[in-house]
Amino acid sequence: TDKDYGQSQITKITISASAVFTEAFTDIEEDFETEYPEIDLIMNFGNAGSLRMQIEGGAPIDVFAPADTNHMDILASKGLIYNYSQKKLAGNSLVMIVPKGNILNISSMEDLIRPEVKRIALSDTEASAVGRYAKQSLSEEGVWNGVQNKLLTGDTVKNSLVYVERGEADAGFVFITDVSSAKPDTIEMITVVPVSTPIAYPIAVVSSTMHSEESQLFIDFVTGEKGKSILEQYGFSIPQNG
Amino acid sequence: MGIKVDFRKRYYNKKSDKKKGKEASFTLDVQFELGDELVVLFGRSGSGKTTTLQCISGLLEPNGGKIVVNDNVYFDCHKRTNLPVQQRSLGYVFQNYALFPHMDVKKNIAYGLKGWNEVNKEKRVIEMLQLLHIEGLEHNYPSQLSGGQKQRVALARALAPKPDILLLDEPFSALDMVVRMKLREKIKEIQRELRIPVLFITHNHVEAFTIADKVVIFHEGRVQQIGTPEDVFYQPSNRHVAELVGLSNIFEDAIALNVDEAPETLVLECGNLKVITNKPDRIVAEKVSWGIRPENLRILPLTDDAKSRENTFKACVKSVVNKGASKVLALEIAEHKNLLLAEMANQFFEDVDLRTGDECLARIEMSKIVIF
Amino acid sequence: MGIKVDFRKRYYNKKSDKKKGKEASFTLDVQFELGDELVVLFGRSGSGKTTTLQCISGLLEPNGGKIVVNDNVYFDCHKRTNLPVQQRSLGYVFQNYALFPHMDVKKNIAYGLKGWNEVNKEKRVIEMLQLLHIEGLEHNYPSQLSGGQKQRVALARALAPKPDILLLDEPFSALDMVVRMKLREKIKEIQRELRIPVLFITHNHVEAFTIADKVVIFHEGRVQQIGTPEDVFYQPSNRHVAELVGLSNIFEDAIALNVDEAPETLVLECGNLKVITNKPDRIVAEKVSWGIRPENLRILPLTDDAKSRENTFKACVKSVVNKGASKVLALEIAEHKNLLLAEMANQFFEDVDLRTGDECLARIEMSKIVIF
Amino acid sequence: MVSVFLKTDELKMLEQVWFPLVITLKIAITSTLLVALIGVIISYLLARRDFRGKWIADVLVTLPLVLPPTVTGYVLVVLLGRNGSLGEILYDITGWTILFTWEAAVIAAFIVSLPLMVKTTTAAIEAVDRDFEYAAFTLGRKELETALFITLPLAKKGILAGTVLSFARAVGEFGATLMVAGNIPGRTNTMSISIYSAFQAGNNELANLLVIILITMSFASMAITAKLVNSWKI
Amino acid sequence: MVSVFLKTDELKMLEQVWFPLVITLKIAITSTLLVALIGVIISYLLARRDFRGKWIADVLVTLPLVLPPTVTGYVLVVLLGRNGSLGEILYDITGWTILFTWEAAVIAAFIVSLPLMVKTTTAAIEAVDRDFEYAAFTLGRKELETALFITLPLAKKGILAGTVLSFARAVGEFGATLMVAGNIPGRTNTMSISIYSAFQAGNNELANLLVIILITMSFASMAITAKLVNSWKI
Ligand SMILES: Nc1ncnc2c1ncn2[C@@H]1O[C@H](COP(=O)(O)OP(=O)(O)OP(=O)(O)O)[C@@H](O)[C@H]1O
Ligand SMILES: Nc1ncnc2c1ncn2[C@@H]1O[C@H](COP(=O)(O)OP(=O)(O)OP(=O)(O)O)[C@@H](O)[C@H]1O
Ligand SMILES: [Mg+2]
Ligand SMILES: [Mg+2]
Repeated sequence: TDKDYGQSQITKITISASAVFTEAFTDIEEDFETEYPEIDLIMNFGNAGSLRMQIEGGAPIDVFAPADTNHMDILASKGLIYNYSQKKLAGNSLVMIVPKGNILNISSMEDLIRPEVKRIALSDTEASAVGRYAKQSLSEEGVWNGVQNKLLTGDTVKNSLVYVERGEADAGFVFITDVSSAKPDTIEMITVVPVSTPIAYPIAVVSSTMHSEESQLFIDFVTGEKGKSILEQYGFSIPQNG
Repeated sequence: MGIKVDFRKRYYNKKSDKKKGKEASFTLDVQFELGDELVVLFGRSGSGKTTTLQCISGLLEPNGGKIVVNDNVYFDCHKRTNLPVQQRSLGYVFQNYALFPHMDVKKNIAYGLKGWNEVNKEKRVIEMLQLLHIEGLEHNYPSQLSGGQKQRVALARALAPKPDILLLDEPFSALDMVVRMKLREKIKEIQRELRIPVLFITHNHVEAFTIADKVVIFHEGRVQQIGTPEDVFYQPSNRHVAELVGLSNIFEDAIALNVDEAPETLVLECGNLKVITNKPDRIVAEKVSWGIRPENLRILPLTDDAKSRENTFKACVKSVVNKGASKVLALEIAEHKNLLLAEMANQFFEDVDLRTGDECLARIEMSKIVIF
Repeated sequence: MGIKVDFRKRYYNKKSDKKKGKEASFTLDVQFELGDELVVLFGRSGSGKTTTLQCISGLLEPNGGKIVVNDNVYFDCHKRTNLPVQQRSLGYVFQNYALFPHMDVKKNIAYGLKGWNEVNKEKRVIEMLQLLHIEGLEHNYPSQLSGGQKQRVALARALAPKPDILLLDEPFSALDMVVRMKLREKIKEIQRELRIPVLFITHNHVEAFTIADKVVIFHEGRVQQIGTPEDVFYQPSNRHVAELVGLSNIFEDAIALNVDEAPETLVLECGNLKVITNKPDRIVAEKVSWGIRPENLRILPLTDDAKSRENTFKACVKSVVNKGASKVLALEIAEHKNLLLAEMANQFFEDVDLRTGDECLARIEMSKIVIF
Repeated sequence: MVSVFLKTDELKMLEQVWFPLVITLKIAITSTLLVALIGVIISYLLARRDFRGKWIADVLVTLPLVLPPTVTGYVLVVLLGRNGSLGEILYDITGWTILFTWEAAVIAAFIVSLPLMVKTTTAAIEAVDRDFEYAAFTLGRKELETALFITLPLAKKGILAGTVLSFARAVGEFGATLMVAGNIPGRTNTMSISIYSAFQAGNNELANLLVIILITMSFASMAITAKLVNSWKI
Repeated sequence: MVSVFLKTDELKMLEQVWFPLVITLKIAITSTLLVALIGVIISYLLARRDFRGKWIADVLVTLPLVLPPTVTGYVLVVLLGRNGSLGEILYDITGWTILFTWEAAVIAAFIVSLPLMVKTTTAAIEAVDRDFEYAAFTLGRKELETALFITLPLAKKGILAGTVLSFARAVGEFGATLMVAGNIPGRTNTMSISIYSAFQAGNNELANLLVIILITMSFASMAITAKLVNSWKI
């Protein structure tokens, strides 16, 4: 652990990012560290809720990048992030998927109320972003009441994927970025589900940081050109920063 | 030095009984004061002998009283003294041995030799193995020993550290006669050499007799008599002791009558059985119990001159049991149908050579009658 | 009916020893054939008695041979028969009792009464409690019993189901004489009533003598002699048996000489100790061992006419030990410095009244000399 | 059962708390009963019988402890799902899929707590002196009877310890359960899952309440066990 | 250590496999040693001493088993974080925060496996016949010596079972670890966490490889244990 602290000028920055960013951020880390050799990035991947809880608990985190605005809002309301540093990092879109072959011939959300559609996989409608967005869209389509009893609200997107992959669920909602992590040739993407508020993942500096400058540098880097291109490479859309 | 105890211990069958103030299921109440001698605790099964040793060892805490060994207060209820077991310097042979199952014989024996250097330890262990005739078993584990071998390892373990007091709970019960007799001698030697109190429980009369300096007789949790083997075996102080020490012929509620012509004697009348005995030194009550050991009944052939002697009765042989070196005869006295047990050495039995159904004379030796 | 065994059992101290083909640390090799009688197994500690019972019970599997009890083949190595323990209908008292610690006395005793109805079960348990004098303990747990009480519960448990064979491993070793004598009778009665083979291990001579129909003598894993108590105690077949049955005075390598004047007798010369004895029926070798039981030495006062009789030697008393009913004297024979042990009943001892250092005559009874 | 409640906020809270509690107890008790039963049998065989590949059985039982619960859960989905090897058979016969039911949660809890039961109980049975069993054999009792009335009662402290561990683990089980039973409000949302999702959703109030209830429940059940043990003679 | 590798695809795979294996062993072994040591002490006290509130101690030890690991992890984060009671003291003294280090993972694994150790060992110690301890006392041995050389050796099967359980649990630990140690590639990504994230990310190849390695490792360590037990006389 000698390189953890007390050595030369290398500053260590811990980034807590949602698991969806794993690959993108790993690539970004390399580029960033070549550009700023005096900064060592430590990537901590997890699900947004757990990452938020870690920050609430006082874990030494410098930058927070959840795949869910909700968690950022909770921290913001507790003053645990620097509001000024918050930026929109990446956009995503919700998609509806079905098992390969689409035997039930599902083509739209209305089809979900059909009686032969028995199970619909989506993530926790309160705890996860997919769940919340999906619920919102289903409600807006006016099919929420019709599907409510068919829902399999698993923990994470992965659960939904597994259910659809294995045909345990007849349809499911995931982010477009998750589709690539499904087993090849097991699912079909039906539609991109329209959402009323665009899905955008935020990033911000945690207020307990002792390296706010360096943290800001990172945020600038990911939201900068190099970062954007890498993110796009992994299927994220780039939101307009407002 | 020596040992001085006066304590009580109560057992309750259920924990709750104690709280409810119910009577204890067993109460032990012992007092005795003895020197650095070999003391045999003798008593019926369940009379409290093991419990006594456990209280002295500190493995059980008495409910009250005091225990002093070699001038160390082991336990004093009033002063709330209760010396930890470890500081009592005991050698204790448990009735169930309690050998450490995960150590071989050698390690078991050496376990009490704390602070000894390796050379001395080794020497002592070998000494013990020889003393107890278990050489060659040093690498056996307890599960690989016979009952008697286990018992000897337990003894070796207790003796090895040269303790200040030895508590031996039936230490020879599983041994054959050959080792047993040798070990009796050894224990006596060790006691003399170390000059420590040795408390020794046994159910064997001969063992008690040959080994004991003093015998403490227990009955139902109470000490009945303390004395030399001769005292307790030949002059039991009450019926319980008498039965215990093998005074098989006991007659209760006999009326003791003085005989005017012979002031030195006493006639004991028990139903229609009358015997004459020497008057004891102490004053006896009007109603007494008396008894006679089987070996103190003389069996004589049916000749008339013998018949006229005192305490001589015609009897019929009901059974003859060979005990090896002697025979035990159950005799029914012709006049009063009382059953008497007589024991006689085989060599003398041959002289009379009786069988079941035969008749003979039985003489109760006047001087051997015990009144209590 | 009865029991017929002929088997071998080998113990290895380490599992690996067996594979390596090393010699066994203990080898048991027994043969005997006995009827429905009470058989005492008698032998030194570690001689293989318990192992024999375990093999018969099926708790140990012999390495070879055959065991047949009451015409049931329990074990046959060649036919690969090994009847499960459960089907052998045993009553087995373990040397360590093995009472079920989580059951009270009553439940322990009733445990073998499978298939009995509740009423009979209850009755049988009460019967057993009475038989063994442990009434009142039925609700005690084993941890609340004294050693002797535990032993009696173990006996009760084994007897209760009226088994087809009783295997009793030192069943009375922890009992006081009073119960012990009563129980000896009971066991004999039970054997007679049930007409089953009873194998009984004891280290007590008197017990062996009074209880046994037959005695099987073990030594180092081998049967040495089988016979009635009289046979083995009075006519031991070899030195091991002799020592074991209490023939304490043993002389080895004596030269047996025929006496021309008296063809019925034999002179045994052992160093410079010469004794005359009756010639045994069988032919004896030139070199023999002989012995005499302590109680067959007669002690006589130093009078000249006695001295001229055969086998009578002047001796000096080295020690006198009171065994209770008899005294044991260690005598040094004046001429050849041999040490002899003599035992005599107290009542006869009084006649000679010897002390350490006194001189007397010791006569080795010609007819009681045992040659082996 | 739950749907008869009016969904006022208070009633909703009650439902959020009451339902998980009931379902958790139902799952944990069922699974613990099964684990105790089957675990004891496996333990007895491991402790008292010699057979080839015994240690492999031993490892297989312990495996679910080493794997992350999600993986265990995944394996179970693969096995029990409509298209899974076992699940398909079940589906063909009964038309029923066990996945996403409370029974699936029982299976998950069973699998993850079995190693705890087996390890603890095996050690306890091995510690029982065989002499007691031998004594029972000589009294004509078959091995089964002996196991039931002698061996197991003498190993009861270990069995109880294993059962307590299994119960606790079943109550706390979460990863595998979530995978096979989903988090279906009113059907499979156990305490653990509810606590987890309340925390994830940032609903700390509810989470804390549930944690407190869970802890209280644990204390209560442990107090009962302690009383039970105290009443034992041995 | 890892950074010296060239990041070719093959080497990356090696790193993805090798590092988690090493860190997992490091964490599991450290935590198991601690658990064994402390667990045995606690178990001895629970089994052999009478004190007030003994059952409360008992419940407290078992609690981490009942709670979802994430909650346990959260509690630990709160305690050990820079603002936590313990964490603050540590930080003030050393300027170091334990969170997100492998030491934190050790603590998490310790907490979740302690109940397994304690329950199993307590039962095993309780099963040791007190007569052996009494015999040691009469031979002048203090309680500590007796515990070390008599009681614990006689309870060793139970202690071993507890240790195996604790090791397995430490290897499989995941929820609490993720919370306190994070999932930091190259620092705290244990096997379990790597399997989890590989699985989540749909990298089934890696996930399967890791699972196979984990299972192999379990078999190996169990085989060693089995050998050890076989060599015991008792
Ligand atoms: N833990 C206990 N609870 C209740 N009663 C007990 C307990 N231990 C022993 N007893 C009773 O106390 C009495 C005395 O027991 P103790 O072991 O001292 O007898 P003992 O004289 O050694 O007998 P033995 O010669 O049979 O060994 C017995 O009647 C026994 O039943
Ligand atoms: N498991 C074992 N492994 C190795 N040797 C053993 C084993 N069990 C017993 N022995 C040895 O076998 C011999 C016979 O033992 P056994 O128990 O049959 O003797 P025993 O005649 O009953 O003696 P005792 O009168 O002392 O009870 C002993 O010398 C003993 O050391
Ligand atoms: Mg006793
Ligand atoms: Mg024996």
